[in-house]
Amino acid sequence: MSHIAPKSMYYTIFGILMVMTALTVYAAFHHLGVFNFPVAIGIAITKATLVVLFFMHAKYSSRLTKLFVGMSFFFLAIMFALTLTDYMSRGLKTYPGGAGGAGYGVRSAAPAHEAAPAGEEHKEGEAAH
Amino acid sequence: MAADVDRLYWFIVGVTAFFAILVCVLVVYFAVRYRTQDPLKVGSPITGSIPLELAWSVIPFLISVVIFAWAAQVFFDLSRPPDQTLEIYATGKRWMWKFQHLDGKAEINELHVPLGRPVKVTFTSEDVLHSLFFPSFRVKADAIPGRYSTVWFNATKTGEWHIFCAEYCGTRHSGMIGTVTVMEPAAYQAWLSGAGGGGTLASRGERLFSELACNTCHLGDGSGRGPSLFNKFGTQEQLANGSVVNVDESYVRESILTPQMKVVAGYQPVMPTFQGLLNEESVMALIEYVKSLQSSTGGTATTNATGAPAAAPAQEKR
Amino acid sequence: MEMTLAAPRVDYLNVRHTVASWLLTKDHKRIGIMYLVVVTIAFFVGGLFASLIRLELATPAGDLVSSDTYNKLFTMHGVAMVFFVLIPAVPAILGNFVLPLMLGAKDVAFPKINLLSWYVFVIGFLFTLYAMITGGVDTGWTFYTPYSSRASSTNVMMTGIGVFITGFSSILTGLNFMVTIHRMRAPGLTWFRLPLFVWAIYSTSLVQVLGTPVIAITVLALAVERGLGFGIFDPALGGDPVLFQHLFWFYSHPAVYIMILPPMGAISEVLACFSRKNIFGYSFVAFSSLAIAIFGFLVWAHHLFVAGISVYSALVFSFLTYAVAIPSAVKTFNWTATLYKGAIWLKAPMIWALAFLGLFLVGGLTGLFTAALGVDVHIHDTYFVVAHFHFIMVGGAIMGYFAGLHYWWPKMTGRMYSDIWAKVAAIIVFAGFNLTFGPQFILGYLGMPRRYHMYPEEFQVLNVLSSAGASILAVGYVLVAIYLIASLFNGEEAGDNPWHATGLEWTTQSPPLPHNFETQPVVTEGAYEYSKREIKVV
Amino acid sequence: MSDAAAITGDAHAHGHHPDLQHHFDTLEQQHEAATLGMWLFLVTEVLFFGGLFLAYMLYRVWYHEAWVAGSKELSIALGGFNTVVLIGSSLTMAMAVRSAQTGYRRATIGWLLGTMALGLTFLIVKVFEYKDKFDHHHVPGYDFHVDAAHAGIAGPMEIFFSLYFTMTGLHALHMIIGFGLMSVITWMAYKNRFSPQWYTPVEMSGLYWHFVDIVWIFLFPLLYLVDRTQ
Repeated sequence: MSHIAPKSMYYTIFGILMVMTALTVYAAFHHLGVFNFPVAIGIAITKATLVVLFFMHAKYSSRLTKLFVGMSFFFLAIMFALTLTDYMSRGLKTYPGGAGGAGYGVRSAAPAHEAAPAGEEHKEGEAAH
Repeated sequence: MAADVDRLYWFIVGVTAFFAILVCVLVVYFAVRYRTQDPLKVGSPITGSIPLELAWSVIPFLISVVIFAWAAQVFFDLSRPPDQTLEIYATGKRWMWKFQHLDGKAEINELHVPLGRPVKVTFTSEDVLHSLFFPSFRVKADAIPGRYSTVWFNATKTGEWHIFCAEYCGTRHSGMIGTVTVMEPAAYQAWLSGAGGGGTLASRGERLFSELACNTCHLGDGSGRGPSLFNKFGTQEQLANGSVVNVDESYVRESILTPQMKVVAGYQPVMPTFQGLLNEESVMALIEYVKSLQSSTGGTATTNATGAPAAAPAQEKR
Repeated sequence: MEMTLAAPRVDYLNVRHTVASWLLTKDHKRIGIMYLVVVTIAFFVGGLFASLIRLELATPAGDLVSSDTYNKLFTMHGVAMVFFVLIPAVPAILGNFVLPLMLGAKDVAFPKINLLSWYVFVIGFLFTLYAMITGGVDTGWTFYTPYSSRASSTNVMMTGIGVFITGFSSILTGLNFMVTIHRMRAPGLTWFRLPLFVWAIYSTSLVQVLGTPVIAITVLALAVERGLGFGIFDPALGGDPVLFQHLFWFYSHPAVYIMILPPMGAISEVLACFSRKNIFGYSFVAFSSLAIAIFGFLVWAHHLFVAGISVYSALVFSFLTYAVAIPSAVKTFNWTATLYKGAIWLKAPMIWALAFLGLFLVGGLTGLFTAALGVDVHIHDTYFVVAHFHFIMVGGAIMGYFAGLHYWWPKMTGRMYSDIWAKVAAIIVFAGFNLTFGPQFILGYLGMPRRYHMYPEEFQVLNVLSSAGASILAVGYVLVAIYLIASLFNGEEAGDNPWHATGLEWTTQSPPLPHNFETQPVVTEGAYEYSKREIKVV
Repeated sequence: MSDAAAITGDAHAHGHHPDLQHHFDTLEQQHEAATLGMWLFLVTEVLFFGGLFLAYMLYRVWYHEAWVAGSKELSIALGGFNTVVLIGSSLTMAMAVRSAQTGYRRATIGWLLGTMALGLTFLIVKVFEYKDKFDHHHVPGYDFHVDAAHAGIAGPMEIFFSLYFTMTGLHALHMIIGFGLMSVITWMAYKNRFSPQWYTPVEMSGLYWHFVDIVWIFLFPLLYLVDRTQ
């Protein structure tokens, strides 16, 4: 009914997975700067892909199955990407040197502060001319 | 601002009314014109029309883009307080709004503002989510515990207007309402100089600053165990972990409550946390004090808004 | 298709009569009926809460119930209606019943899982009902943290468990239908010969499969936060309550499409049948369903414009929201054009469908206000939004559900209801609905926030109008229940194809055989080839 | 089902393979439907865990120091050991499916038992890890505290451990469900229910088991290996 893969394939994949596990631990103990995370996640994605393709026979499955596998990660990517549009831009200013958004404040820029309390009345007069 | 929102609103009312009436008239007309009692009669074999499909995809899309762009413009104006606003702090807690004027006057569920002057309210919540809603000014924003939100408005008519809490917050959510009183500037001045207060917000912050012994480390010349806070607000700060942070209300708040999270480069994470020791009002007073430590004028008014960040001295170096 | 009428015909209803034969059935039609029963109960439970809400709001003061009770009422109204009525109504009732029939299949792909999802649904409903009876829950159906995790002292956990469990029912149903549509189509039934209802159900299932797990994990995270004292969204620890809202709406916005897509599919069936012609722009209507399902996942944060997200993110989501409006507009225009030069037979299902068109139109168009950033800042969390989504969900989804139910009722029961009463009910519901929710748009723009137990006196006139409309609406719904139940006892025999409709479900007997078809149907033409049938020139 | 068929006298696909359900035409169609259904279920699982991974990602960016500190409280030795065990169990599972495909009943049972043994090993190690967290007061909401050096980032560290327990707990729950599944499949294999023509349950359980393995493949570097150099 389905493709029967040779035993050697399973052992080979297992071997590769073991090597990559060792590699990811090894990498964690070396300072790679900003690359620590991409390396770890890259290795994990590769490992997962190997499991999906060979252990789970996705490589030998129908196109529809492959489509569904792709779909899950596509929508996961949408969830991440669009949520990140919020989190990655919260710290940005709405205009150079200006204020953060109304109610969008946390990690956003502060208004250039203009009014110290003691000058309040003084300013009031100014504003009223 | 409210007028801008209304203009946009009525524009969308016009557009939607046009389409609603168009479709309704067509549906009713077709249903009457082509009605039949004979179940065996069949309709014309019309299967579709590509030009029509394109037309009613593209035209609504173009109209949508117009609405989107216009609404985005209004939104940015709503999100962007002008310079020289009158600043007010507020705290939402179940189930009341506490407003704090810079001169020290505090109000509960009441807010007095002058006519014709932009007012900016910076606020947070002490417990759950709230939303500060001024329907007459067409603005609202959620109050989120641990963060500051802002709304701004410019009242154009004197009178009393509603303040609502628009984010559900429990039992007396519908009782978390208040009144904003818009006054003539002169009347506002009179009101402001009336009873109440107890020193400006900044002076209260200053008092706290020494009571909590902040001043033993944050020395004015930067020689203490903590960085100097003079001319710090509105600048950018280099952090120990290499990133850069804007010194704004949120950062000052964070530095007081979770001081080890974003340590300034060159300093040790030795500051104790003040979480649980300060209420939101005290934190706001401290922030206001830090804000007041501006430039050579030293606590008096500096209205030079545009120049402030650029003119600030370079970051602390050790 | 000739049946010997000498002996009583065997159908899925009379093949067995024992209670066990229902509770252990794997027949998709019986499971559909069992969903109908539970959903109807949930509908009246939710409707009861709604009536009490409108009754309370007839006066500005909180004089009928306490604030706590009121808060529980609108929460439980939302929970009951969203999770136990709107989401399952069309897919689980009508979808279960007619989908395999439309495909020419003997059953869905996984009949046991289908039964399992009914049980899961009922268990989830019982948990929720238990939570309601033993004190209720007051967080709003949106369960926003930190109120739900730290402040509320009501049955949040129990309700959350109910919602969590029900989610699995939704997932399993969606999964089952997707596989069924992929693998169980009759010979000759290509994708572009499928009835549009099937396209709609497929798109819905896609959303159910992709979206529901996210609400499950969100509710679970809320549960560990509330129950075990974990902190995932807790601002006291530095967590972000807005993240909860992101996750919540990643499901709950697409869930709106779970609610509205299947009724849209049903409307396509009804309009084609009673106009006696092809749906105008079949492939556009079909693909717009898929487009809505997929674009539906790109717009969730338009619920968060004032919740503390970045202005840039708000910009992105606002734009994408306008993009998802287009497929809905395309559908509406195509439906309208379908009527053109049709032979329009104004039977009850058609009246319901036309009422749907009018209400959905208003619901969809008012979405343009809420998607417009500058306007949304003002109308967010006011009655404008309440009115908007009720126009979509009640005016759209429930009207569409009733259109479909009236359309397939003779097939499901073999009996015909009173056409006159059904038309009267449709008109009463349409009028009552507009009176209930029309004034709420104005209330919202005047600034009345939602979830308010008491309100300033200047809002009273509009609120009284709304409450008056609600009582008319209630009469309409009760009327529907009365004449549909009455039809079971004294309705005329409906016949196999009372509407002279195309579609495989009408080629079998009414009520259908236990295994749907005598012989495996073979399809040779598109779904709505009325013009190729008995042509009678007048 | 079959009773109804008997009454209507509908002569359909009975009398083929005993495991062919009445509403399918062929075993092939039935197998395809099952495979598709299982994959769709795994799609939902991806998004189920995805929500937590999203929370993890965002907080990791915000509170990197807390993540590093939290990660260092976890034992790489135990986590690494469990990774090897779980990938090993994936291998044995794949071999079990292969044995079922080729019709070797005894081998199928053997591989399945091996998978279960490895799964159990994983869970036992997990128990010891959890116990360690209880001993060190690293269980959020349950007398949580961190050492003085990290007092300033106690809050975010509590979030880290909340996510740690939620994610690994859910993963462990999936393992337990998988273990139950394996028991049933093993019993079915013992009863000689499978053949090279029909071994769908073995394959479906295999897909599930591999998925649980994949989740761990991500959890291990994300939770245990945030940054060991700082």
